[in-house]
Amino acid sequence: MKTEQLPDNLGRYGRYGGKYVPETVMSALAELEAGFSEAKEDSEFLNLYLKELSSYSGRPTPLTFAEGLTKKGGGAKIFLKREDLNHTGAHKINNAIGQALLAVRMGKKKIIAETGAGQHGVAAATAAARYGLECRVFMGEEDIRRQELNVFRMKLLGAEVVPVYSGSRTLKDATNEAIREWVRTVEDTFYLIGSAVGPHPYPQIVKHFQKIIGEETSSQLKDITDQDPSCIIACVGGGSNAIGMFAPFIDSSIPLVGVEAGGKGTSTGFHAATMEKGTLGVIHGSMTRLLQTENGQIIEPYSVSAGLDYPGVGPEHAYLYESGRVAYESVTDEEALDALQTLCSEEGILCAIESAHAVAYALKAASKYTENEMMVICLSGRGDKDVHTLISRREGGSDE
Amino acid sequence: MKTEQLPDNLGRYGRYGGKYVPETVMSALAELEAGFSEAKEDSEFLNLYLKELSSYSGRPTPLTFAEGLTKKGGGAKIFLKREDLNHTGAHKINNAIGQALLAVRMGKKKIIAETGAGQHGVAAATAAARYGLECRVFMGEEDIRRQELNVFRMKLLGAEVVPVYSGSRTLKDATNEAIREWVRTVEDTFYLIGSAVGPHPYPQIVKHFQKIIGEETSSQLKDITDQDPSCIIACVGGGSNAIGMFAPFIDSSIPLVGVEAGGKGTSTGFHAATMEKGTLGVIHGSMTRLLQTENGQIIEPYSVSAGLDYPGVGPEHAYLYESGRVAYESVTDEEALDALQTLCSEEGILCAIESAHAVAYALKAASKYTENEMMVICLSGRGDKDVHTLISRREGGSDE
Amino acid sequence: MNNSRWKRFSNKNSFRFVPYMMGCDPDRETSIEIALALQEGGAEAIELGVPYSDPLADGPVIQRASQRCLENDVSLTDVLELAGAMRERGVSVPVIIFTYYNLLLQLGENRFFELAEKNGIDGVLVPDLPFEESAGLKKSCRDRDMAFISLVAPTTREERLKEIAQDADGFLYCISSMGVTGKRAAFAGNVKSFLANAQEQSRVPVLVGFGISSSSQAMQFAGVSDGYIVGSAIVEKIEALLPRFSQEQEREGAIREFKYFINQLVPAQPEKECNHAAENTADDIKAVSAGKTD
Amino acid sequence: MNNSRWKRFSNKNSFRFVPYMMGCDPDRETSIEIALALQEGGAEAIELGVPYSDPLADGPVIQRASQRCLENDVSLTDVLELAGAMRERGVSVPVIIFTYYNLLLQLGENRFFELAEKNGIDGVLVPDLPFEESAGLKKSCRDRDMAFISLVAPTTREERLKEIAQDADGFLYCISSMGVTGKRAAFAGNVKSFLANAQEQSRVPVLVGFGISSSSQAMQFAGVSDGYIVGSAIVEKIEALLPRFSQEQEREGAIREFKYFINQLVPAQPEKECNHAAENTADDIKAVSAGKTD
Ligand SMILES: Cc1ncc(COP(=O)(O)O)c(C=O)c1O
Ligand SMILES: Cc1ncc(COP(=O)(O)O)c(C=O)c1O
Repeated sequence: MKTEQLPDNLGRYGRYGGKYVPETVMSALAELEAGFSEAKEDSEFLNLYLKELSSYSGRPTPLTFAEGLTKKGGGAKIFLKREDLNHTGAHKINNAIGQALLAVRMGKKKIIAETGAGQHGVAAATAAARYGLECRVFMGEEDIRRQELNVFRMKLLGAEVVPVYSGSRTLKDATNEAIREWVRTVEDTFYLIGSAVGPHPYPQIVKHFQKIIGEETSSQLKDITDQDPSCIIACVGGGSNAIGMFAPFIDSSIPLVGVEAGGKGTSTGFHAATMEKGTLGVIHGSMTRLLQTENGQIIEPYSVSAGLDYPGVGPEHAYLYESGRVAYESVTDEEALDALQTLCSEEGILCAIESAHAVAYALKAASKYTENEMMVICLSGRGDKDVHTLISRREGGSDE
Repeated sequence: MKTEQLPDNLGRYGRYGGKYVPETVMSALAELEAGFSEAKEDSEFLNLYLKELSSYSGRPTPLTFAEGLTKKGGGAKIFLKREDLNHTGAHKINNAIGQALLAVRMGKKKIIAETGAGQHGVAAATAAARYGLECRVFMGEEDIRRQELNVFRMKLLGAEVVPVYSGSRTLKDATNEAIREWVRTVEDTFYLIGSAVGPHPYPQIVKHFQKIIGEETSSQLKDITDQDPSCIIACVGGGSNAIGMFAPFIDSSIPLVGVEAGGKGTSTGFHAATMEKGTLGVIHGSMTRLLQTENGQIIEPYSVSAGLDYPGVGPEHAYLYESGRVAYESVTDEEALDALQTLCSEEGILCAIESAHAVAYALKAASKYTENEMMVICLSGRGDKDVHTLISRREGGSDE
Repeated sequence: MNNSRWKRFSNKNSFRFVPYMMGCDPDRETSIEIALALQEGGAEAIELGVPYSDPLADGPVIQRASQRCLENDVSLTDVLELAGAMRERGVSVPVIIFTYYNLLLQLGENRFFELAEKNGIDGVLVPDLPFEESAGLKKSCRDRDMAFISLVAPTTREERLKEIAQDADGFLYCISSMGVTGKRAAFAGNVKSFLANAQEQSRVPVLVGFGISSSSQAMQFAGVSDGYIVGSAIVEKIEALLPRFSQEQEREGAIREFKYFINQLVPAQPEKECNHAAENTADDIKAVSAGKTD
Repeated sequence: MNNSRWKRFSNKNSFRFVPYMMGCDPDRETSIEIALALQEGGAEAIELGVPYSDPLADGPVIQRASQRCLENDVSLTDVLELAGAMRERGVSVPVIIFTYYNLLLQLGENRFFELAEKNGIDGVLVPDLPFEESAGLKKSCRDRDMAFISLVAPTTREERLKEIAQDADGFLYCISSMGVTGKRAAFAGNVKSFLANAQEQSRVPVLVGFGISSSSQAMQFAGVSDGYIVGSAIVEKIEALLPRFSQEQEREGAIREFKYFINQLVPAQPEKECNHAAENTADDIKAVSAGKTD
């Protein structure tokens, strides 16, 4: 089955996906499915979405040839798809704009969202401000403490930041709480999820609004050469930038690589390598691969990058992993931070630590290719948000 | 005389401009003049500059219709020229890329730059990293203390940050020190100045590399309507974003407004309103208007926004002020911060406090126009860098 | 369904009281005493919760109970075995395992049912397994004479409600209002018509749950449902009694207080109902020891 | 030029020593004593600096002196008046006001020259006013028999050097090396050929300055120039002596130490040069009091 035709009626990608949610949200999911199906076919909606991406968020983002990085890699020519140049600094806004416009189209006046480090929270609050929606962002109390700046930004954008005290008080729990809140307010509230995760149709919706990354890349590559790239690389947290980047290439034979957070090493307990170390399970309404104990309790993952620090992964990725279509690799904290430094001093681009995982993999793999070959990295976001982390790491501190 | 034909041979805009520098740098200025004249006529150089702006920095930046802001303004339709979406977050990179490429073309291997809050320092370090130049950034010791994050970023980009202990240890002194250093190293070093200030030919060079802002705006406006905008607004520190925005419009009759930092009010001693409160004088090698004592000692200006906190102004602005072609207005800290908040919650755009000055003026003036008229604001930069300031202000703290 | 405990449950005419308790909260022995107290207090069935790291459908009270149990590493297996121990000690009403799907998935369906049968489980409720995803599990339950408990909500659309209600086993769990578990002051605006509708469609008793914390609240629904479920109120009471449960000399008093609390939750019922439950204890224990339900 | 002090300066055959001092550093009275000590020590002319907030051409030592004076609100007017007081107290060598252009601009050219003439100023040096910008000021100087001191640097191109040198008044200031004022160990590689070239082109004595801090350093240039300027080394010495200048009982010793320091800076010169300078004192004072230079 061509991936194009996935998910099936039940929202499944092979055995992954589906809707593992309380009955209370099933009607909302049905409404969302209907709303999305309609919107998807509505050219006016599509044009509005595209117009906002270009006239508000600055798309298309460039495809930058990285000469210095290429030299360092010592092989393939390296290109960077510059999602860091989006308004608010990451690919997250593509999806936030898309879903917020969908919310408006569906007549909703309020949105809720979950956030970890605050990136998606800021993107959601931004879209809400732009389109006049009321916005509440659920955020783990622990994360609120660590991400003071983003909390302030969300408030400045007019959003309410709701502290989450349950569980480990981080992203996973913020997501639980957002879903719980959605259950409560389902009638007038749109849940704007931040990655290609969650119950059907969310993974499909997020992919739909992120596939612009890959589509632009594809046409930008064609402007440069007829030749296919030898490898397309993206980091994978929940998997939204990766699925967006991969989307138009999945049915080709171009090698695709998703890069997960190897943290302190996948043989330690401290990583977020869902593919390598995860097992089949249900999280946030979806059947996928996840990090869990033998008993099925979900494990809090670890990564220096807050955006990859997620115990699950979008169900379509689990499917692409199982089918072998996409290779999933992991990169440690150290490798990612080194790559960030290299990209910064070679190209003058300070990328997000998340994105640096993809760069690190590319630097390791580049020499396997000749200089006539091309690698494309999805540079999912900028690193301004990470400077504090980088400083405290350099000062020999730990992760906050 | 059409402004197009300015500056004259001596680098003068009327009585402003010129070269008030030690004899030691005169040969370097002559070399720079020659190098720039050549480069300006070299279409290969122009294409490289334009290619880097588009494929590296993400130009063209959009012209965003601000519906929410327009409603708040209650008059003219407000459009935002989104320089905040540039790589590194402000218009500064246009100039840094241009000058760095010029340095390369002139065979220089090293650049130096001055910086206040660090914005131009980061832009210069970025361009230096991208084009393989060695980079040293002069920064007041006081500013280094206040702008820890940007200092770290410059270092990450491979630049050396040189603390300046002279004078008030801020931007003005960093500029002095950069010029002093340039005198020392003039033979192999390119001084990459950060605003439309300094001795001739710098104001002309900076304008040349910033006029892309206005040129894009002009063609983007034409895509929307045949009608001329009723007002074009930009904030003025040294004046680079403003001169870049105004450039293609100066010889038209479209009203242009430069907005200076009124700080705590131009009747207090705490402001940076060079036009209203400054007098004829020489600063950083150029005859212009500046804030000084009766005796001619330069006064440290004040503004909540570090980028407008400059005692002088580019000489062409002084000329445009005197000739009456451009109106210069000032906006207080409070008004700017309120405008920042309004833009943020209405449009989901967190702009730099510098840019918020232009927004504040627009909000005040909008109701003088009808809804069939248009105002265009140059949104010179994003406000991520300012979140700390905003937080401490909100907490009732003072300016750092 | 041939399960005699469900037959008895379904043949009642009373307004059924079904309490929820978290298995092993605060510990195995206390849980058994709590279960016995519930039964004695009039419970017609018991929902036995399993602690989970990510209880999506639960409010703060049950989340805290989960957390407490997880600190003691309580697993699904532990709770299933607790059910067996409850049976041995005299719990004779239907016992429903209330577990999130991931726990069941990790244990494996086969192993789950093996343990469930061995420990006298009568029903399975998986709050995050909606109708679409539950056909397989429901069949496995039926094969073993267990009830797969289905839920419907005030937002469940007509067609779907009909489908779910008509295919329900044990009882139909009607969610009183939107949101997660937890006490509340008000219910969904359409709750009564929703319940009436469910009653019309359902082959099995219709119970209302989520947020009920007093007998007077429950009695509002007496005309349009066949019983009610109380969860958070009970778990919260247990939480309040924790310090006393943990002290030997206080335990008995705490259990007494708990029983008094349960009495308040249950509207006056004919005396014989309680006796009837007690009568069956001996048989049930036999059945459980034999590793199968009757 | 009819200015007799410049005539005397230019008619010398000695290797001229021209010191720089910051006016009113640390105060007016001490500055006068310093000026007299310099003259006594062999100064053929004195450069009198004016404190400025943004001294672009100066290194740290002179920057600090500027800052010190600014704390006392020393203005260009103050320094001009200081020059007059120096004259009254016996300074008879040419005195050159060394001021950044902005100070002069604010005071106004007219007022500046009025005060300059009244206070016996013989020359004006504006470090940030290159040849292109200085035609007007030079003319104003010439109209008043004052020298506008021009500078050339090792990087000044041939053509330009010629133009500047041939149009120079008083002396031609040749910058020894790139950079700002301040002591240095090494000079520009081409410094000697540069000086020789300047000597060839210049109508007036060619002096070398920037970074010279000892007589032996100065003597390197004896063959290719007509004198040397010492700035930062002197200002730094004054800075070191500040604590002693400020204590009544220490002042005299401090002045003595300063004189000793100056002696070290000056290569041995024929005795009579000094006497000659002293001889003229009376005339000079008269001239100054009359409000014009001779
Ligand atoms: C810059 C950036 N890249 C990547 C991610 C990971 O998310 P996803 O895998 O959904 O792209 C995040 C999440 O916050 C992010 O901020
Ligand atoms: C965002 C932004 N806008 C405006 C300015 C003011 O500079 P200019 O007047 O040269 O545009 C600065 C200077 O740092 C800046 O960072």
